[in-house]
Amino acid sequence: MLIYEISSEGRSATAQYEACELENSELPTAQLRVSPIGLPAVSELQVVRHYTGLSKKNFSIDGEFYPLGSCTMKYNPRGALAGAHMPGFLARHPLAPENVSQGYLSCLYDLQEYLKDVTGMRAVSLTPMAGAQGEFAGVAMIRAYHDKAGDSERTEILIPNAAHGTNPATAVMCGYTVREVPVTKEGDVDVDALKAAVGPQTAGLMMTNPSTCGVFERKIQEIAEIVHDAGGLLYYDGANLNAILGKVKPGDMGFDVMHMNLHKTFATPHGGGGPGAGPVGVGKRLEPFVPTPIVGKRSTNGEDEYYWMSDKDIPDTIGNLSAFMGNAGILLRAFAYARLLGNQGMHRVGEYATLNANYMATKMAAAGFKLAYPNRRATHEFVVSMSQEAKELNVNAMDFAKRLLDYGYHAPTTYFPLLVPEALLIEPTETESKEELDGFIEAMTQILQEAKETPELVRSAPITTPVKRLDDVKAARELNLAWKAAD
Amino acid sequence: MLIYEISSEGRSATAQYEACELENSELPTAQLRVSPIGLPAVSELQVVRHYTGLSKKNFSIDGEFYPLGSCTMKYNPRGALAGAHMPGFLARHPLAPENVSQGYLSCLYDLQEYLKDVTGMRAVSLTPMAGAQGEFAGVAMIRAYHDKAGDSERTEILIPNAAHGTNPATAVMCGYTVREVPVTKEGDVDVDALKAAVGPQTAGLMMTNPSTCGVFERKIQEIAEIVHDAGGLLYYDGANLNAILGKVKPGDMGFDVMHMNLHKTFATPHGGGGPGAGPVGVGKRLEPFVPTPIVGKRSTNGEDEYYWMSDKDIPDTIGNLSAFMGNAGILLRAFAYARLLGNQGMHRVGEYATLNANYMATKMAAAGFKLAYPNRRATHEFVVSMSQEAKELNVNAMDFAKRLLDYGYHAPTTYFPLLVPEALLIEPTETESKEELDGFIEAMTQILQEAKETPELVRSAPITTPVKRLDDVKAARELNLAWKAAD
Amino acid sequence: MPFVPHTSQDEELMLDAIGVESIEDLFDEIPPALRAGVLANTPAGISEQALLRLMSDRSKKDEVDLCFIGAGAYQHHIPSAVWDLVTRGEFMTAYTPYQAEASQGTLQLIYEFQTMITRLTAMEVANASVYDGASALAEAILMAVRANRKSKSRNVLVPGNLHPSYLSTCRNILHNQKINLQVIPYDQQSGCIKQEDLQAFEGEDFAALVIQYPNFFGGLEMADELTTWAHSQGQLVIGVVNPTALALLAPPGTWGDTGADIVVGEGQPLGIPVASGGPYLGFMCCKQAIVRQMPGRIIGKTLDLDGKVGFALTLQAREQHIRRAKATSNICTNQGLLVTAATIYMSLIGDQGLRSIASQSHNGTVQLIGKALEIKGITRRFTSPVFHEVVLELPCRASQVLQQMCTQGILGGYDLGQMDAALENCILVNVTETKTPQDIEDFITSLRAAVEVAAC
Amino acid sequence: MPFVPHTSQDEELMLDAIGVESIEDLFDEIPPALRAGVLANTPAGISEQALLRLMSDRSKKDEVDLCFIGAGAYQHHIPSAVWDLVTRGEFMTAYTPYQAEASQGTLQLIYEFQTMITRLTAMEVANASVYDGASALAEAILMAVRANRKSKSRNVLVPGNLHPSYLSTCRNILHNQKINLQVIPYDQQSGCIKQEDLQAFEGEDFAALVIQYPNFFGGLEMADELTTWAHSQGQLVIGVVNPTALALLAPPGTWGDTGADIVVGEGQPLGIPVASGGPYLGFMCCKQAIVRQMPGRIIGKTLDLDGKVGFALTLQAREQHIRRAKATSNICTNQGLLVTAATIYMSLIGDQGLRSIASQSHNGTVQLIGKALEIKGITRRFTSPVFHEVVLELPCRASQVLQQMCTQGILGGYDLGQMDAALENCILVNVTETKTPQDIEDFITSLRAAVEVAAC
Ligand SMILES: Cc1ncc(COP(=O)(O)O)c(C=O)c1O
Ligand SMILES: Cc1ncc(COP(=O)(O)O)c(C=O)c1O
Repeated sequence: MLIYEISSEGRSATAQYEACELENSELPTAQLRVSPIGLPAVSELQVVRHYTGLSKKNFSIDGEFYPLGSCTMKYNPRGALAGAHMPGFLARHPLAPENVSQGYLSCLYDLQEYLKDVTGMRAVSLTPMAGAQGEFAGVAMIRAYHDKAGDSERTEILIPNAAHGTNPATAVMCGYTVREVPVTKEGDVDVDALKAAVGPQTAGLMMTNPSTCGVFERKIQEIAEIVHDAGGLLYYDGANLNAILGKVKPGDMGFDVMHMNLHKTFATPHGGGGPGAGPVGVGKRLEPFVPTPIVGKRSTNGEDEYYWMSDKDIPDTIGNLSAFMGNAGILLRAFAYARLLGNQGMHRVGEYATLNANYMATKMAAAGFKLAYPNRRATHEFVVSMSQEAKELNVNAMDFAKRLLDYGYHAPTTYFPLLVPEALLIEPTETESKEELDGFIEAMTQILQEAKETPELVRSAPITTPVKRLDDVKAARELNLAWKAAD
Repeated sequence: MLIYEISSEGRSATAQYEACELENSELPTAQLRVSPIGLPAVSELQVVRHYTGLSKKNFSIDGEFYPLGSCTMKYNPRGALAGAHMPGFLARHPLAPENVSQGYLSCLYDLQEYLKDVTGMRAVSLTPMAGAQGEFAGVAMIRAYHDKAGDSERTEILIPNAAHGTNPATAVMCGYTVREVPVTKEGDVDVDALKAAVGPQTAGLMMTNPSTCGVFERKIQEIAEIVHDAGGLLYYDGANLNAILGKVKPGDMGFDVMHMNLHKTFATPHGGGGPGAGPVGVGKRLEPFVPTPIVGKRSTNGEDEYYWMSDKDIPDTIGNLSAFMGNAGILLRAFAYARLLGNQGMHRVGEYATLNANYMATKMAAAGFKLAYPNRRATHEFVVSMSQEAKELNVNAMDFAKRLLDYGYHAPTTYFPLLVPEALLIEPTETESKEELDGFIEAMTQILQEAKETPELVRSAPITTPVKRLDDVKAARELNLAWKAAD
Repeated sequence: MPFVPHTSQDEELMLDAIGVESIEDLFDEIPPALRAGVLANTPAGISEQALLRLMSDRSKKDEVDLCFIGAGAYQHHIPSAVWDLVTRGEFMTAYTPYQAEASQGTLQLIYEFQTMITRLTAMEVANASVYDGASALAEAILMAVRANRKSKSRNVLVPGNLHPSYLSTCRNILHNQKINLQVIPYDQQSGCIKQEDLQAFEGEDFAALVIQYPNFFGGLEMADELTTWAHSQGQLVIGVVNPTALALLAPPGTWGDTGADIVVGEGQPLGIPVASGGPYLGFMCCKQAIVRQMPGRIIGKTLDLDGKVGFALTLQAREQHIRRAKATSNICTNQGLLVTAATIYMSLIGDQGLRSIASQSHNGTVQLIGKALEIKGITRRFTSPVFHEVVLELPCRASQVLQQMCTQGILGGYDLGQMDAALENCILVNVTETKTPQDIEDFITSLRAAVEVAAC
Repeated sequence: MPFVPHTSQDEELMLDAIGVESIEDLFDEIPPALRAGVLANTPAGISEQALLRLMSDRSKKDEVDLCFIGAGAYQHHIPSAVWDLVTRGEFMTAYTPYQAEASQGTLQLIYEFQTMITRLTAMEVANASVYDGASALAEAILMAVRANRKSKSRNVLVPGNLHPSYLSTCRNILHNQKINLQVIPYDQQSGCIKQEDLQAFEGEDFAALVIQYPNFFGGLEMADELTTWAHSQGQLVIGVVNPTALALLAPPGTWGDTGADIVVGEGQPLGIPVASGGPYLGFMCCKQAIVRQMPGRIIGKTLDLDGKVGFALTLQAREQHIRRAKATSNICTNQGLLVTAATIYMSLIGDQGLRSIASQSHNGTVQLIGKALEIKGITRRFTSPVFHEVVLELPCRASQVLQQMCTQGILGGYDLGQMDAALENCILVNVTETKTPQDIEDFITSLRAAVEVAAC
């Protein structure tokens, strides 16, 4: 039932506004709205009941184990939410003067410092609103760097074929063409192919390490050298930072620029699709180009004073990327999370995320599943290929994924990375207990059994969810994107 | 799965405390605890997931229509919660001095005034912590009144047999014996029987009007006269105040004392069993005896000043009934609710609660159900008797109630009032929409059909809930009230 | 019309169905003379926006910087997760779990609560809460009088250092049932009940002895000795305990020869804000043998038709809705939502957490005492060891000093002169883990200055 | 270890299963030279209690009494129910609804959001949000360039009274794709774009015209005329609208001849706190004919295997995770939770509510203008009618006046000198329904005094 279907003209949540008509209006009559607005007409109880009911139709971290590879679905501390929701922060206008913004600015400044520390970068700008916008900022800086150097022939960005879709899409947003670099059977970038691909047209290489194959790129130093020698820069996609938090710094690996997904590594909740925050960190070469605003600190009469740095302070900046300053509230949460963890806690993130993934990989291999990279250490995630099951049992990765829902587990990421056939990318994160991991492995084992004995059951899964498998073709063909009374 | 069953020694939500040992302790060694405390050892995520999961196993107003007669399960405005949870209120210590308590005290004072207004009483004390404690306070005042008058022969409280169990239990708590007064077939108190029952031993009569039969006691003025003439006092059980809010004032009906269930009429949520607030209102006779503390107001230098009135101001008070001052937070919510509604809104409560109940009663009668009082107007609730179904179809009131759960509706109150066989006491409240009422009636109609066609289905209901019908006998016989590792 | 969803069309259809002209007609059984007019002293309704502004303004008047008052209500850190979960509609807007199948969330949670509370107190069984600590004690005394088979007495011994509001609450609730509370004077030096003081009552018939631990002055009673003595006299023992203290101190189930028989206490320190005194929760435990005398709701574990574990209200035959005039108590609505908070709190805090919090509270108290005693003229009123609360004697009227401290935004403690004129120079000061060393420093500075200003 | 549940026994069992000695061994593929040491510039972890005290202290530094700044972020009343529901774990801690069967809650909600937004704007289709209003405009311009079949131009006309941060955001995002924004100067008298000003651009090839409504100065553009003109030139029309304003004003779907083609805006006024600028949400609508050029997630209604209605992500072939380098945009994570807030807000507020709020905001603005103009030396900078925001010209530097007002806890408006030195005496002032008559009075008193102090 849609909210519109319980709507009834004349009904309204009257406590939520003071009934009011225009007085002495200066609005031109010709410009007045004549049609109804068309929002639902419902009571407060109806709204509360309706959305409480809808919420129950979602899986979530608070409800279920959610081993969605590349997405780092870990516990979102409620304390971080409480910190960000302090009344003084919620009511602060984005354009409030600096003298009544010292609380907020100091949190942002501190966060910049922590992020520099964990990434090994020289400067951090917090402004990008998600990973993809961080990527944009990063590649735009690469471009600004080459442009400033008059190096206008560099038109190409290299991207391993295992990469996330945002990488090539971003390169195009920055006016580059994309050249894919193959990945070896072991999940590493093919260095020979890379050597063959670089050249004077190379603006840079975008990659993540650990890669989306769930393995650490062992030749990263050599790769960095190859790209740098060719005059290109190295972009680090920080979506997988959770794997190495406190263990390795992208700056030390030779990366010139990176983004972080705070909504992943820094545990800010994903909100059913966002919001996120995708700060960018830069090394020496790109420092002059960081997006604005960033927060500076100076000492005035012995007191710390925080202030906005803008184009005046950073003349070569690629500029601002949002109306104000990114997803401020998410940054406050990440600050809170960083404080709760502290330096020791951050070390443990990478450690236990890795422990959990390797444990699961080992156990799943023992249970008869095929690891895509059996000779490699898993990092914080690992890839299982269901191609054998698909071939022999006619039960594919998606079927397993859907059947997991019936067992009360969210499905892993399916069919990504693209280069592994029938891929399941599994990321348990450090906040899940051994019991939870064992439960998942047990479920997978049972589903495998089902796939052998009653494959139809698995293929028609899920059966316990609010709806069964949906007709995606119909959705796309008979586009229905907004409700009409006739529906 | 119990929280203990996911507990694992050594696990802990470490962000929630700073690890600390005793230093320079002055605690005597002999008194130190040697055994473990025995709380669960779980992570923060486990706790959040566990209790999120448990919550989903509850019906609630936010989730379902909940027509539980006598309980007034209506919408609990979220704004009232927000008002009561203001940081200054949450952090206020109950013993904070008056000069830093003016905000809180002013809310309580105002609430006292509003409650006096809607009840027609002369004074209100907010301190009782629920209806039953309000009853206690009320009857204790009746006793104090007679004692003060030296009228020590009055040892009996009269109570109609339709009354709620707290009424007789309370009379006993106050050292009285209980004499029941019958109710006529029409749901009124049997006036002749009452006349026969009153006497010099009568301390008072406790009743609610509308009664738990869902009808208005038409002869209330006569009843009051009879009791008063006999030297007794009249106690009004305000659990059903919702029916007449803004329409009739108990004070005008002749009652000397009453309690209100703010957690019913004033929409403070019921919390899975409480908390409540059961303020008492009193007329002239009992004013000297009101329980402390209550809030007074005086003017100092032209400024309103609120202060606590205690035994010094009210020498004949029956005294305090809790460590501090009742369920303060619930009182703040009721204040908020009263402000949101205002005088007009309060009138509407009684009106629409009554409209909804009468509509449902009419429709259910039309659908073939037997009203217990078919010749009466329903008030805010009404009684259906399922005795015919029980006899003819062997499907009883409880079976209907349980089957309703499968239809997504909470069951009405069953087997109460006791004098109606196979009773269902149905109270829709004013905050439910016609659609919701129609849905319920439709469900009842279908269940009736089921009872005829597949009675076994109804008798084995519910089938969609987390558990099926529970073995109450086993629960009482093999008492298991706390988990042990062996369980 | 806030919260009333009826459209005028709905209203018409409904009136038609009923067969009346107007809503007014539905009130036709009410004698016209009784019909009320407008509510003259109730203001018009306001919007939620206006309400929140009003309440925000009022609440700000009550804000202080630091509060060192305890006296039965203690400020502890409450994990954010606690109330985020408690205020989920499914917990907050459910009724009493009478329909077990539709209330397994609340029922299982209370069963977990009962388990946690029995473990914390080392008792056998617990109920699902009563109103607050004070009324819990009143219920416990009634229960003891019913349960004590060795005694027919309606007399009960209570300590003179019992929380004064607990004492008066009990008196007010119990006197109509002719239960008499005999107060044992506390030792003026230690502030505790001494065994010698009990000799006066030896041989007399009392149904029970009440022990508050720590007592109102924060001091630690000799609970073992008192328990053994009471049992030797045929009395039941009722412990009134602070749950945080039990993290470090011997739980009542282990006191003396066979442990306390009934244990009650204020659950507020377990995740509930001080919030002007309520809603809190009174917890209540006892030995299994007397469980049928315990009032209040009790949840039991059982099985459903399919043999699946489930939870349900049990022993309901003790309660008013079944037993009416013969019930163990008139209590009906209790403090369910606060039980939810306390259960989630205890889960999050765990053994290690509660021990740490108790230790931090004790350490801070010891620290504060040490520093306070350096101020000229300030002494410790009683000699007994304390947990997280202490009585300081000032060289002048406590009320003056506290008033002075209050102007600096510090509530320095509870003025004991309100309880007993003989203690008018005394304050009862509490320190919990919420107070940093700097907070204690600020307290001391303010206290020192206030004592000086009071010029004594 | 906050948030890591592993006991030492778990850890041992797991390491055993893997067949390594220690967690360190799991990092053996990382070149040792790359291994990081301690994080020297990150402090040690603190407890939640300490964190909340720290953040509370910091947040208090930022509190003011009254804020009259708007300029793209507007303080409105937010019903308490909104965030109580939004912060339910099931909404807040879910991922993007890739597994539709396990995400019907979020999916249906977004479908409802799309419906509400299309109705509010009178457009045919909407997406599930992009980052914010400014980036939404950048995406809209890219979309227009792709979608306009009549034009091959990468030039787009934007008004000079566009929100300056929107303009710079668009420039920064678009210039790498060689998209050129041609600014139309606004009329110095009215503050609006006049049709005469457009003549200069007639005949030139532009892919689209952007109209901000109300414009940055709060003024109402002649949207009908501008739309018709742009269409006559073969341009698409992109509306940038304030959703509250649309309660009273003609929605873009009805502008001019055939309505705007693409509409974007900042969704913040719909239930989202101003909160330092984010997270907000950019909404985005268009005509059905060009829906395949719209970036971002889109939810469609469909049926499941049993023929039951359900909702799913649709047209995913436009998105980066499928289309990679050929995607309509690189956007992935969007502002889902804010969509949740906006949807619940719009449900609660409804037509009547939004109209009332808009009326109250407009009435308050007119009131404030009237009173401000009574202050000597203050004039209205532009003549065009405004909705809920106005430019006042002061007799002195705005920055001075605003600073002075700020010392009284009032943020008096946005200093337009920051945008354009020619406007250094001008402030942009916003009034919403959150401002009572008394607030407006306080503003006026403070402004009057500040203007006097500034001694101009
Ligand atoms: C590897 C990788 N890179 C980039 C991104 C894009 O980040 P965002 O979704 O925050 O824009 C993701 C997100 O799923 C990712 O997994
Ligand atoms: C008629 C009636 N009286 C009294 C009470 C007791 O009120 P409380 O539960 O608040 O103690 C109730 C509660 O169910 C009731 O319905």
